[in-house]
Amino acid sequence: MKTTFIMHAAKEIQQTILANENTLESLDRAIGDGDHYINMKRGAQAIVDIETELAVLSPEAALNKIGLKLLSTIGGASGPLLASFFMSMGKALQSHEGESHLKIANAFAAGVQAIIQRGKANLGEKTMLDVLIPVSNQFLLLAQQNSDTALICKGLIETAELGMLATQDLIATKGRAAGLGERAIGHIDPGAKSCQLMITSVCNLILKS
Amino acid sequence: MKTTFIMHAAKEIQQTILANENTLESLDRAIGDGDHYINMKRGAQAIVDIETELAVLSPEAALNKIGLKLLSTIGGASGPLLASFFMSMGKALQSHEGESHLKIANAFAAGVQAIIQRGKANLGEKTMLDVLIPVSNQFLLLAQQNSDTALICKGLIETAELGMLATQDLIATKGRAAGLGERAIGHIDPGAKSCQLMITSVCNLILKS
Amino acid sequence: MKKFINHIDDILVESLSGFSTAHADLVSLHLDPAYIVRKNKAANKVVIISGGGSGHEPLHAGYIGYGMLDAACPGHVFTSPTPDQMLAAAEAAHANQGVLFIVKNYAGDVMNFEMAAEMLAFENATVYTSDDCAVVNSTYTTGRRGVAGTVIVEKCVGSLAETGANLNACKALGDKVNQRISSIGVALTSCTVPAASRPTFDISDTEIEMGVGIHGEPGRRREVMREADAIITDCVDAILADFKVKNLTLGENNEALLLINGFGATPLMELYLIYNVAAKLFKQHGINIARSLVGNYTTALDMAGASVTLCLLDDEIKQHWDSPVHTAALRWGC
Amino acid sequence: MKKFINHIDDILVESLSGFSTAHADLVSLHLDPAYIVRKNKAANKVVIISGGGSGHEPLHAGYIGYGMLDAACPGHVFTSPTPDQMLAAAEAAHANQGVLFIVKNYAGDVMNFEMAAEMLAFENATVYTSDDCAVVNSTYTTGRRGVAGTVIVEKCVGSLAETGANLNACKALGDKVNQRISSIGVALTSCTVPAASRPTFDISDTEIEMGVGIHGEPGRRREVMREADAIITDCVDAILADFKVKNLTLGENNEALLLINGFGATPLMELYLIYNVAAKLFKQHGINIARSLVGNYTTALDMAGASVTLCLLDDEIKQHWDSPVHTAALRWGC
Ligand SMILES: Nc1ncnc2c1ncn2[C@@H]1O[C@H](COP(=O)(O)OP(=O)(O)O)[C@@H](O)[C@H]1O
Ligand SMILES: Nc1ncnc2c1ncn2[C@@H]1O[C@H](COP(=O)(O)OP(=O)(O)O)[C@@H](O)[C@H]1O
Ligand SMILES: [Mg+2]
Ligand SMILES: [Mg+2]
Ligand SMILES: [Mg+2]
Ligand SMILES: [Mg+2]
Repeated sequence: MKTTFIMHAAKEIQQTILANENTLESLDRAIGDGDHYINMKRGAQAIVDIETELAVLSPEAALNKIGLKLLSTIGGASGPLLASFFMSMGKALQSHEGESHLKIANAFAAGVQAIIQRGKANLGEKTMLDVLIPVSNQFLLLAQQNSDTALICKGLIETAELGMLATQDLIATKGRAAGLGERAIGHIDPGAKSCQLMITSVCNLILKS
Repeated sequence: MKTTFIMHAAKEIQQTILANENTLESLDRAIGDGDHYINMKRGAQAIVDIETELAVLSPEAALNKIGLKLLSTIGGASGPLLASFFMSMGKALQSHEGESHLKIANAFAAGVQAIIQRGKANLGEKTMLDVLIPVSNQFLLLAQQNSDTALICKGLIETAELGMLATQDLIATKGRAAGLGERAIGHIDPGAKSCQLMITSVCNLILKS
Repeated sequence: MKKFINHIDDILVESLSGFSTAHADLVSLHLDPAYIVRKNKAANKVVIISGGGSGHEPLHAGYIGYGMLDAACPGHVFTSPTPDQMLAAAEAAHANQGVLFIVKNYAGDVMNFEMAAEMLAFENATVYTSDDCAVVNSTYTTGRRGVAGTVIVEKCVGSLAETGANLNACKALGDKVNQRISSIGVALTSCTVPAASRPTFDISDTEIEMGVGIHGEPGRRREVMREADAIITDCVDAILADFKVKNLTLGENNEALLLINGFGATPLMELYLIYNVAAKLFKQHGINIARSLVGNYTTALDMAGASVTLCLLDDEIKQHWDSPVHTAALRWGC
Repeated sequence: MKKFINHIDDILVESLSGFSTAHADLVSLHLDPAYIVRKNKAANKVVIISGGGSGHEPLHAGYIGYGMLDAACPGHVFTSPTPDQMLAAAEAAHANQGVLFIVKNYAGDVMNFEMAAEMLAFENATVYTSDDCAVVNSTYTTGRRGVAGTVIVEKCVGSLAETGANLNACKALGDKVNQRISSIGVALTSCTVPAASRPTFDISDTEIEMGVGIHGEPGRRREVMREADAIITDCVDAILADFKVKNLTLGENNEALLLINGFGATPLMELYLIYNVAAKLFKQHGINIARSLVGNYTTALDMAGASVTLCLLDDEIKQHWDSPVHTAALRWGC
C-alpha cells in the first residue's frame, strides 16, 4: 500500500459519501439524530484538505495522521471509532514486514479490534461492526487462501453488502438507536451503511486500476 | 324597552356571535390578533350567565349592569368600548322620560358618543364606529321622522351592512390594524363586523316579534 | 394545533397556578379577578403594576419581585386584562405611595388601564411603552406598540421605586427610558392562539414578516427569507433611523443595552447568532454595547422569530439596570 | 427550514462568538479547537468541565461561571465534541486540583471524553449522567441517556468544587445526584438539524413522541395526542416507576426538586401548566416539591415538547442547589 493510493482512496471515499447524502441522512434521522452524513462529510473533507501533508508520509504514518485528524474532526460516535481504526491500522502496518494482502488484512483486523475495544460492541448490535467484522474475517480468509486482488475485492464488496443489509433486522444494543428497542427493526444502521459504502468504493477503485 | 326584551336580545346576540365564529376569527386574524371572536363569545356568555340577576332590574339598570359585566369580562379593545356603550346607554335611558323610538335612539347615540370618547376614534378609521356612527345617525333620523318600527329596523340593518362593508377599503388609524398601513385594505374590520351582526340580530328579533 | 393544555378555558388559571406554586417564595396568585402580587415588599413605596394579554411570558408575572414589579394583571391570551383586575391588584399591592401602571401602548391595554386609573382611589400615574419602530409612517397610528423594551422600562422603574423615590420620579424615569428604546421584530412563523386553534397568519417557507408585533400582528411588510446578516442589518438600520427621528444623538462613546428577544420558538443558538451580527453592526455605528440580554423575555406564544431592542444608556439608566433584581425571570445581584 | 443563520458551516462559531461577547464578564471563547472557559476563578480548585453536541443551549456554555462549570466544549449540532477540545479546555482551565468531566451518557460523548481522559496529563475523573428513564427495558441499552437532569448534577458538583473539595468528593457527589434523578420527555414536533435542513422525524397533528431524547431520537413509543393531564400523568408514573427500580424509597417527607424543561419551542405558559399538573401528581404520591425550575434549560433546537425531571433531595444536595451561582443561564444568590 502506497501513500498515493491512500490519498486516492480518500478522495474516492469523499465522492461516495457526498453522492450518498440522502441515504445516510435519512438512515440517521430514522434511528439516530440525523448528523451521520454531515459527520462523515466533515471527516472526509478534512482528510482531503491535508493531502499535501499526508503525501510526504509513509503509509503507516499517513494512516495514523488520518486517524488523528478524524479524531479531532468528526466527533460523535463515529469519530473516535473511525479514528481508532485508522490509528491502529497504521500501527499494525508498521509492525509487519513486506507488502502482502495478508499484511493489509491483518492491519485491517487490528483496526476493527480497536473499534471493538473503544465502543465495547460486537457483532449483532446493529452498528458499523456488523459490516466491519465480517469484512475483516473474510479479508483474512481470502488473503490466507492467497486469493488474487480482484477476488478479494469482489468478496469484500459482497460481504460488506450482506453485513449492511443484515442490520435491518436487528435491534440495536449500542449507540443512539439502542433507545429504540423494537422500533429500530426495519432500518439499516447508518454507520454500517457508511462503512459498506467506503469499503465498496475502495474495492472498486482497486478493481478499476 | 323592557328588561325581558334586553335578555331576549342578549341571547339572540350570543347565538349570532356563536354562528359567526369563522368569520369573526378570520377577520381578526387577518388584521388583528385573532381573539375578537373569543372575546365577544366570552362577553355574550357572561351576560347570559347573569340572566336572573338582570331580570329583576329596570332596563336602565340592566344596561348599566351589562356594561359593567362586559367591562370585567371582555378585555381587549372591544371590552371597554362596548362596556362604555351600554353603561352610557343605560344612563341616557334613565334621564329621558317615556318610551319612544326617539328616546332609544338618543340613548343609543349616547352610547356611541361614549365609545368615541373612550377610544378617541371617529368615522373612517376602520373600527366598529364605522358601523355604529352611521347606524346611530340613521336611527335618530328615522325616529325624528316618526318612522314605524319595521322601517327603522330595516333601515338600521341596511346602514349597518353598508358601514361594515365600507371598512373594507379603509386604512386603519386606530386599534391594532393601525400598524398595517396599506395592508389593511381589503379586509373588513372585525369590530365593525361584530357590531353589524349584533345590530342585525336585534333588529331581526324585533321584526319577527 | 398541539399544545400542553387541558381545556382551552382553563389554560390561563392552570398556568398561573403553576407559576405561583413554582415561585411561591416570590408571589401569590389571586383569582376572580386574576392578579399576581409580590410577597415581601417595603411598606412604603410606589408600587409598580403592569399587565397585558397573556402569551408573552415571562412578561409580566415573571418580573414580579424585588427591584421590578409589585403586581401583574394577566389578561386572556393576547387580550388586555380588565379594569377590575387592575383595581384589585392595586388594592392588594398598595404601599402608601401611589401606583404606577406600566402599560404597553395598545388600544385595548390603554383603555382598560385608563378606566382603572379613573376609578382608582389612590394617587396613580401611567407609563406607556411604545418602543416598536416597525411601522414607519406614524400618521397611520395613534402611537407605536410597546414590545420587548417594556422589560427594560419595568426593570429601571422597579429599581428606582425600591429606593423610595416618589410617583412623579418613577413616572419620569419610565417615560425617559421608553423614549430611549427602539425595537423591531421579525417572524419566521406565525403563532397559534390556543382558542383559535390555527395559526394567526400563513407564511411560506421562503418568507418572513418584517416588523411583526408580539401578537403575530402583520408588520412592515412580507419579505423574502434571507441570511441572518441581511435580516439583522435591516433591523439595525430601522432602529438607527428611529433613533434619528427621535433625535437621540449618537456620539462616539454611546453606551447601549442590546436585547435580543426570542418570540418563543427560536433556539437560543440562533438568538446568540443574531446578537453577534447586531452587536457588530451597532459597533460599526459607534455604539458601544455595554449591557446585553439574550433570551425569551417578551414572547408571542410559539412564534419563531426574534426582535432586536436597543436602549441608549446614561449613568442613571445604567445604574438602575445594574441594581439587584430578584424575579422569576430576571435575577442578579441578590 | 427557516433559521437565523448565514452559512450552515458558520453557525456554531457565530453563535459561540455572540454568546461569549454577550457574556464577556463571565467567559472567554477559544477557537480551533473550540472551548469556552470561565473568567475569574480560584487558583486552586477541581475544575468542572462539561460539553456535548450543540443545539441544547443553554447547556453547557450557559452554565459556566461561579458555582457551576469552569469550561465547556461545544460540538457541532447534536454531535459530541472531540478530544482535542477537551484537552485544550482542561489545559486552559486547570487549577491544580484535577479535572472532573461531566458527560451525558451517549456513545459518542462517552468515547470522545474517554479518549481525552486517557490522554490528559492531569488527574481526572468523569461523572456520566443518565437520568432519562424513557427506555424501559434496560437490556436494550448500554446505559440510559443523560438529559435535563445534567443541569442539576452540574449545579451541585460546581457548588461543591467551589468549597475546595477534592476530585473524589466531587465525583462522588456527581454520581450520587445523578442516581437520584429521573427524567422523561415528550415531543409534540420534531426538531430540524440545520445541516439536514428537514425535520428529524415526521409526526402528525394527532401524535406525540413519548420518551423522546434531546436530539429528537425516537422514544418509548408514538402515542396519540391527549390532554396535558393525561400526558403528564404518564410522565410522572414513568418517573415513579423508575424511582422504584432504583430503590429510591419515597417516605412521607420526601423533598424533591421538580424541573420542567422546555425543548425549545414550547411556550413558558405551557411549561407552567405542566408544572402545575406534575407538582400536584407528585404531591399525591407524598413527594414534597421543595425546589422548582421551569424553563428552557436543556433544549433540542426548535423541538416543541418538554421533559419532566425529578431529583430526590437530601440536605447535602439541597445545600448545593441553593448555593450562589452566577452563570449566563442560572443565577442566584450573587
Ligand atoms: N459502541 C459502538 N460501537 C460501534 N459502532 C457504534 C457504536 N456506537 C455507535 N456506533 C456507530 O456510529 C453510528 C452513528 O454515528 P454518528 O451518527 O456519526 O454519531 P452519533 O450517534 O453520535 O450521532 C451508528 O450508526 C453506529 O454504526
Ligand atoms: N380606538 C378605537 N375606537 C373604536 N373601536 C376600536 C378602537 N380600537 C379598536 N377598536 C375596535 O376593536 C376591534 C378589535 O377588538 P378585539 O379584537 O376584541 O380587541 P384587541 O384589538 O385588543 O385584540 C377592532 O376591530 C375595532 O373595531
Ligand atoms: Mg448521528
Ligand atoms: Mg383582537
Ligand atoms: Mg387582543
Ligand atoms: Mg450525533
